Amino acid sequence: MKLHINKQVLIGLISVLLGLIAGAILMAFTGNNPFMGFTYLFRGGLMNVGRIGDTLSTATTLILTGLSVAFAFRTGLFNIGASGQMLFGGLCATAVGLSLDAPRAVVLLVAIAAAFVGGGLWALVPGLLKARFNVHEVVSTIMMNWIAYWTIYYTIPSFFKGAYDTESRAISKAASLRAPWLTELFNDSSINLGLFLALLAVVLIAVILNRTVLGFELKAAGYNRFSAEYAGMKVNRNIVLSMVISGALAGLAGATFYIGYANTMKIGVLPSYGFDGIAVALLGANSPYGVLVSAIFFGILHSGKGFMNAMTSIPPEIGDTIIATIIYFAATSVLIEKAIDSIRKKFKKEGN
Amino acid sequence: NGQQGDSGAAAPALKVGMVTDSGTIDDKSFNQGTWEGILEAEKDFGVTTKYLKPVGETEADYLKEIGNLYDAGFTTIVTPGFKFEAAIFAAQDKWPEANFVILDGTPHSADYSEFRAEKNVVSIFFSEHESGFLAGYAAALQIKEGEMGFIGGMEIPAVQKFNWGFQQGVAYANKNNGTNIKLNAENIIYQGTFTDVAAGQQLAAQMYDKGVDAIFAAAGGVGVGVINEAKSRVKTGEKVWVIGVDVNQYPDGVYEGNKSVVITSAMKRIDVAAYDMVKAVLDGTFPGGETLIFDAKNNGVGIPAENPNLDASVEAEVAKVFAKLQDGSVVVAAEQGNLIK
Amino acid sequence: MWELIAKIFPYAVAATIPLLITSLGGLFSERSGVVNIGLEGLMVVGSFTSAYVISVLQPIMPEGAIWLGLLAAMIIGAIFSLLHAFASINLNANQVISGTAINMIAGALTVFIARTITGSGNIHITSGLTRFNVPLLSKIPVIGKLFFTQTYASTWLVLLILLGSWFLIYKTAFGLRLRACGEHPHAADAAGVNVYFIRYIGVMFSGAFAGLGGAVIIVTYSGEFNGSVAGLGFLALAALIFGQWKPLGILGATFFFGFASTLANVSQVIPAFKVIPGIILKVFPYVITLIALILFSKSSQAPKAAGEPFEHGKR
Amino acid sequence: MEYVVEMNNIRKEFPGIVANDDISINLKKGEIHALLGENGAGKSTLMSILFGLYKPDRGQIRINGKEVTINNPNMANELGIGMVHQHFKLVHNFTVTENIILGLEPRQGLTLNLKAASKRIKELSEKYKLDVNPDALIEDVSVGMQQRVEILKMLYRNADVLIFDEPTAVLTPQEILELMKIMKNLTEEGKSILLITHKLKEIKAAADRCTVIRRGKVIGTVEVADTNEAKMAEMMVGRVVSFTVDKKDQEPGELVLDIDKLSVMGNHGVMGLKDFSLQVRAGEIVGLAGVDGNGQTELVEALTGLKKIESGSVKLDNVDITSSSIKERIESGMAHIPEDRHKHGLVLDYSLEENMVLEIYNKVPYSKNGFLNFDAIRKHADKIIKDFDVRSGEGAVSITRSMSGGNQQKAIVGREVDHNPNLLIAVQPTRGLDVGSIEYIHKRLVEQRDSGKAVLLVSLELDEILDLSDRIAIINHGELVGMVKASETNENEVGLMMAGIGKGENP
Ligand SMILES: Nc1ncnc2c1ncn2[C@@H]1O[C@H](COP(=O)(O)OP(=O)(O)OP(=O)(O)O)[C@@H](O)[C@H]1O
Ligand SMILES: Nc1ncnc2c1ncn2[C@@H]1O[C@H](COP(=O)(O)OP(=O)(O)OP(=O)(O)O)[C@@H](O)[C@H]1O
Ligand SMILES: [Mg+2]
Ligand SMILES: [Mg+2]
Repeated sequence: MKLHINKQVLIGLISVLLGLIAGAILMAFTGNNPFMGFTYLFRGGLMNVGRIGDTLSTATTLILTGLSVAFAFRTGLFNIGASGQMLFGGLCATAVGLSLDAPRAVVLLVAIAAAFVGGGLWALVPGLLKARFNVHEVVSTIMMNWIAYWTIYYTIPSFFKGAYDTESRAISKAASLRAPWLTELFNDSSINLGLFLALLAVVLIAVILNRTVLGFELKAAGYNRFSAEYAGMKVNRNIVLSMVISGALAGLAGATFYIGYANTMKIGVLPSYGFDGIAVALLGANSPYGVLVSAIFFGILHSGKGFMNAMTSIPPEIGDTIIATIIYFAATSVLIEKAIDSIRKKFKKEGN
Repeated sequence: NGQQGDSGAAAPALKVGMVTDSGTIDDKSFNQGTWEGILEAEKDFGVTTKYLKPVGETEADYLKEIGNLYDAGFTTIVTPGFKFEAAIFAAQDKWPEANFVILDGTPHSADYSEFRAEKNVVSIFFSEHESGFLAGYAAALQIKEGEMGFIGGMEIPAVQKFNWGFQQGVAYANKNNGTNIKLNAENIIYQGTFTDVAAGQQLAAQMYDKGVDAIFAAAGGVGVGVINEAKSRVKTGEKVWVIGVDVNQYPDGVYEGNKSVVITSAMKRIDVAAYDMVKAVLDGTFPGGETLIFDAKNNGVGIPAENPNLDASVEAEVAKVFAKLQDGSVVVAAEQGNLIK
Repeated sequence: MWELIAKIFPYAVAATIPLLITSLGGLFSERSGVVNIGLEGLMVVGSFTSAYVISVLQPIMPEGAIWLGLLAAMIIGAIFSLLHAFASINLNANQVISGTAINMIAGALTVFIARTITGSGNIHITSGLTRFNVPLLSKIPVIGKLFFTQTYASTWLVLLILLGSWFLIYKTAFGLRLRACGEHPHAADAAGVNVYFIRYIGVMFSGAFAGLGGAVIIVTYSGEFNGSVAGLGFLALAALIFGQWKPLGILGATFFFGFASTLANVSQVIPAFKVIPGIILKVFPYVITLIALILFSKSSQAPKAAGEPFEHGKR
Repeated sequence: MEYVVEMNNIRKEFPGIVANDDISINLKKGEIHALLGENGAGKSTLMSILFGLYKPDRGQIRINGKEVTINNPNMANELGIGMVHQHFKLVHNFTVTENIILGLEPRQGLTLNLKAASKRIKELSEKYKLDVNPDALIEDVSVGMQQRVEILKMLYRNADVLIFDEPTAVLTPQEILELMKIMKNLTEEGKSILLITHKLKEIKAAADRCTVIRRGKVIGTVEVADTNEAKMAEMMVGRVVSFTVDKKDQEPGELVLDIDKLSVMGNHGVMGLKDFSLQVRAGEIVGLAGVDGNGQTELVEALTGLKKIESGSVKLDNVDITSSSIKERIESGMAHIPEDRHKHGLVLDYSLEENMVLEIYNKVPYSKNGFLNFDAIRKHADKIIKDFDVRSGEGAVSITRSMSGGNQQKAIVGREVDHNPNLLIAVQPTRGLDVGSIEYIHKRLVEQRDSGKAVLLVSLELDEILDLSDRIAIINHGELVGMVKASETNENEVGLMMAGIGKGENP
């Protein structure tokens, strides 16, 4: 029998394994039983429907930010600004949710559209700077993150002030992505309609990247802008478009977070989901379906670590350490790749 | 070590959990105070303790950690801060077997359409204005002549009440004790975060440069910057002070030997509140459904018992006024009125 | 106006220094050809190390503790940066991703350790550096008031390092090799320069300096490790580009950030500034950076080979 | 007789290929020894081994009779071996002095002693008549000068054995003559030279002996004086090579490309192309000869739309395309074999089939309603692969990065020719390819011409221009300095014009 596993998948799995081993070492180092630790970590994420629901709702936002980063990656851009785009997208969705008085379906659709557009607009700036002036998007998206942070900081109390200066009014049930039937199905968890939005985005992005003329152009511009230009493609437009789509996905993530997972927008917080999205994308090998799987995995870690912490005396930072280690191993995958190759070779030799 | 709570006691001990607010456990404020109270209870009653830090500040984040505690057998759960109001509102129905204590807040639905505290929830409020009043009064008496400032963190009710009480305390000293302490409107500010240490330092520096002698910092991490700036100045011979908040911040202000820049602190006895509630659960007297007020009357607020930077005479004066607060002959307003900001 | 500037100047300088030294570290790394987006994490490592060392030593040796803390931060920062060096120099990893991993590991690991040691994520030091007026120099009109009053010893240390770095980069054989590795590693390789070695040195400089940057925060204005340096590492990276990869350029760029942020912070207590909406003051440095990047885009002095893996013998 | 360098039984394997297979070669003191071989024969590998860049799997190296192991370029330097690489290894924003001393810096206390270095370089430059300004920035000096800097680098390190890897590929005929003179000077001073080149004429002119390598094996070493170019070529390829391209006489037809007074900005803010006019007719190949960097790139980029035109006009088939987009130009019948196949020609991370539709992916049948049609794309690629004999590991789905340069080039030529363009602009179409591939591509270009299409050939290889073109335009400093009929000129005349010594009228 011949076992044929995609190399990328194998590298991902090995990275995860190494990350978990690093976590185990740290647990043992602090005098805890790693086996118990992991048991509680995974039980915390999956033990019952309520927890599965929470895992999925965390994953929802991660899928979208991961998709945002992965899409940018595939088109040759490094979007480190998903956090800012998510904030601004979330602000747009919240604004709609708080001010539009219309049937639920309309409010939700408009809010989602607003988040999509908002995130896209926020990414438009780095996109234009990159295309027109060759300003590296890593720096410009970092700047845009802080600009978003302060924009939200001053906009919320000025226009959407809730009980306190530090947060917006709460989104009403009608304008929330949470659906009663879904909430009930998952035993009162934070799962929301955003999940379907995220799944839809995964499929759409996969189709765009792999099957369409648009994807062909965007990837070409990303891989080699000079040959794309040579072939008559509008490279600058494509760079801007890639960045905008990436930002729009992060904007959607904002909608799922601020009017789905949460119901108010708090100021003074730069959501970490944007940075986690980098990890998700990387572990998912920048493929939309890979992102889906790795986001769910991260979702489990994120929602399980609290339970682990409650059951044992293992600090929850272990979860972040595991994720960081996984990313480091994924980044240095050459090492793993070499190991795989040499092992495969050995097997081949022995097989013959 | 507070985390190692799982003691192997024979009888299934009460498990007391806490979910922290956005800051860390030793934030010199809410989290630290609450946790100290719980630890005190651990020492005295052998309860099992644990705190969890949520990943974010949303209702869902809080509920998740409360659920984690509950699923791990922690049936008494303390949550510090008004930010938990909506989460506790949901939690009281979701986990009716658990006892919840919310400090500085009262359970209500996210959109404020419904306020309801079930039999398993106790809300505790503090009279921060009284605390601020006492600290302001004490500092004014000690300094006698000069200027003071206030740096708040975010503009939330507890911080505002500290501010208003503080201003009244200073005014009271000026009026009744002949002190001459000025409060300039431009030196009464809310920095806007509880975390920006650098801004705290820089703001304090400006105020001290403008002649402010003492700053009341009710601002978490921003206050850390304020204290740092004061330390820097005192070490070079300047005479400046900080008034601490929430807990006795004297140790934080120590710059040399046991000399501190913290003249006194406007305390609220969060630790006592937490301790009392654990005790009440053990005694079977948990006042579920009630709202408790911790104020001067029940020694729930005040300045520290020992204030090395205050003269004995000053402490005596403060004690007198404290008694007046207790008997109601002096009343501190909890609203802005015509106070600054 | 003058009064105001003179007043906030020392604090603007204090806010500049951690950025400056970190950015300078980034300069060494990028000049050697390795992009280091992990500066933020390295600063966190530095601030953790110094806070821990100082908090342990201060009761025993009140004077020396701070300096040992700074030294320790540099050493541990340099050691930690080896993770990035190994990934990007030996394994040809994507340097941006490796740097991101550094940031994540630093954030999680330091808090993890801090919590294991102290029971909480914070480490507090009793006393930081004392400010002083430089004798004689502080009496010089104008300049004395701006530059020589209320200074920290660490400020002078960092400025000395800046000067030394300038000398090292432009006047010594090492500097020549360093710059060659960032521009055209194969040329350096063919000339017998050990590119891997130089790049390791470059990255370790960035680790040591970013570590020092994090530590300076602790001993000057913060006094407490809390698991984050609030994005200063990223800002240092921006300053590096804004300053066009030149020591004096980044001095200017970081001072701009330091001054702008201080101004924004203290504007609350300065009546003259109350008329300007807070949001404008807050986003000012970031917007200016974007504009500066546009202006510099035509004449970018970026090291040509920065970010590109080098393989011996390959072209 | 004692040899300065002896390499005995050298073997070097790369994954999947034996680059050097039991090669032995030796170098006498004071001689110029040429290495000749097809692309990939293993010449550079052998020299890289001598220079310490690669470790041989087997074999022995002796320097002045003593067996040595050379682990890195530093050791090679210490043994007196220096190397000039084909792609210069110079840091563009360093001065000449800085580049030369890099790795071997003279110091004065802690600091670099640039003054002493600069003085020494000046002396060396004068001694060997290299005429180099030690304080100039590399980015400001000509290619020929850069090469002399490379030579100085070796001399500065007291190298006695100098390796030149294809030194003439980037030089004008006159610069080549200069170089030959310099090499002779060097040997007279007692230096020994190993010279890699594809150009038989140069070997004939300069070398004392020549070793021919084929597929990693030595075929033989000959005294150059006792042989001729045809014999050496035969040794190299293993069969008789025809040096001429078969080309029927043919009258050019309609005017296809009409360039009128074109001016284009160069990279350094000065005009790279000035008032340039040129016509290309159907059924003819016009060759553009010139030294690298004299405006060819600007011309091609302006014609193809990659660069903005400052003034003047371009007409294709009588339609003004001066301000048309790249796409419009492609659609109106222009095809372009780019100079740099990696930068412009291919998306290296795309598969071969994707690259074959790079310009037509949005046309039916390759896509419909925005969705790609993979079947049609596959069919298209398979046809080009078959027609142009493109070889790759996995056929149409091979990632182009994994393909050899020759096959990458054939694929590009196939793609462009397949568009059936009225005008084909071929820039350096055979750069770095071996004789076999060159022959093939030349044949296809001539086929285009024979079928009545216009071809503009831009090349730095004078031989290629002379062989293929009907007419030759010579460009210097962005200006047209001459236009000659290929049948009525010779290398010398064109070479002189390339150096800027013009020849009056435009025929
Ligand atoms: N670093 C390397 N790794 C793998 N294969 C290599 C490497 N360098 C060279 N090769 C292969 O070894 C063979 C010999 O290459 P080499 O560069 O020595 O040829 P050459 O004679 O110099 O060719 P050219 O005329 O193109 O310069 C070629 O097939 C080449 O693809
Ligand atoms: N590591 C490698 N793996 C695979 N092929 C390689 C590798 N290095 C070089 N090659 C290929 O080997 C061929 C010759 O390589 P080489 O590096 O010797 O170039 P070259 O043309 O001889 O240049 P130069 O004359 O400057 O040495 C090229 O086609 C190149 O793409
Ligand atoms: Mg070669
Ligand atoms: Mg070659």
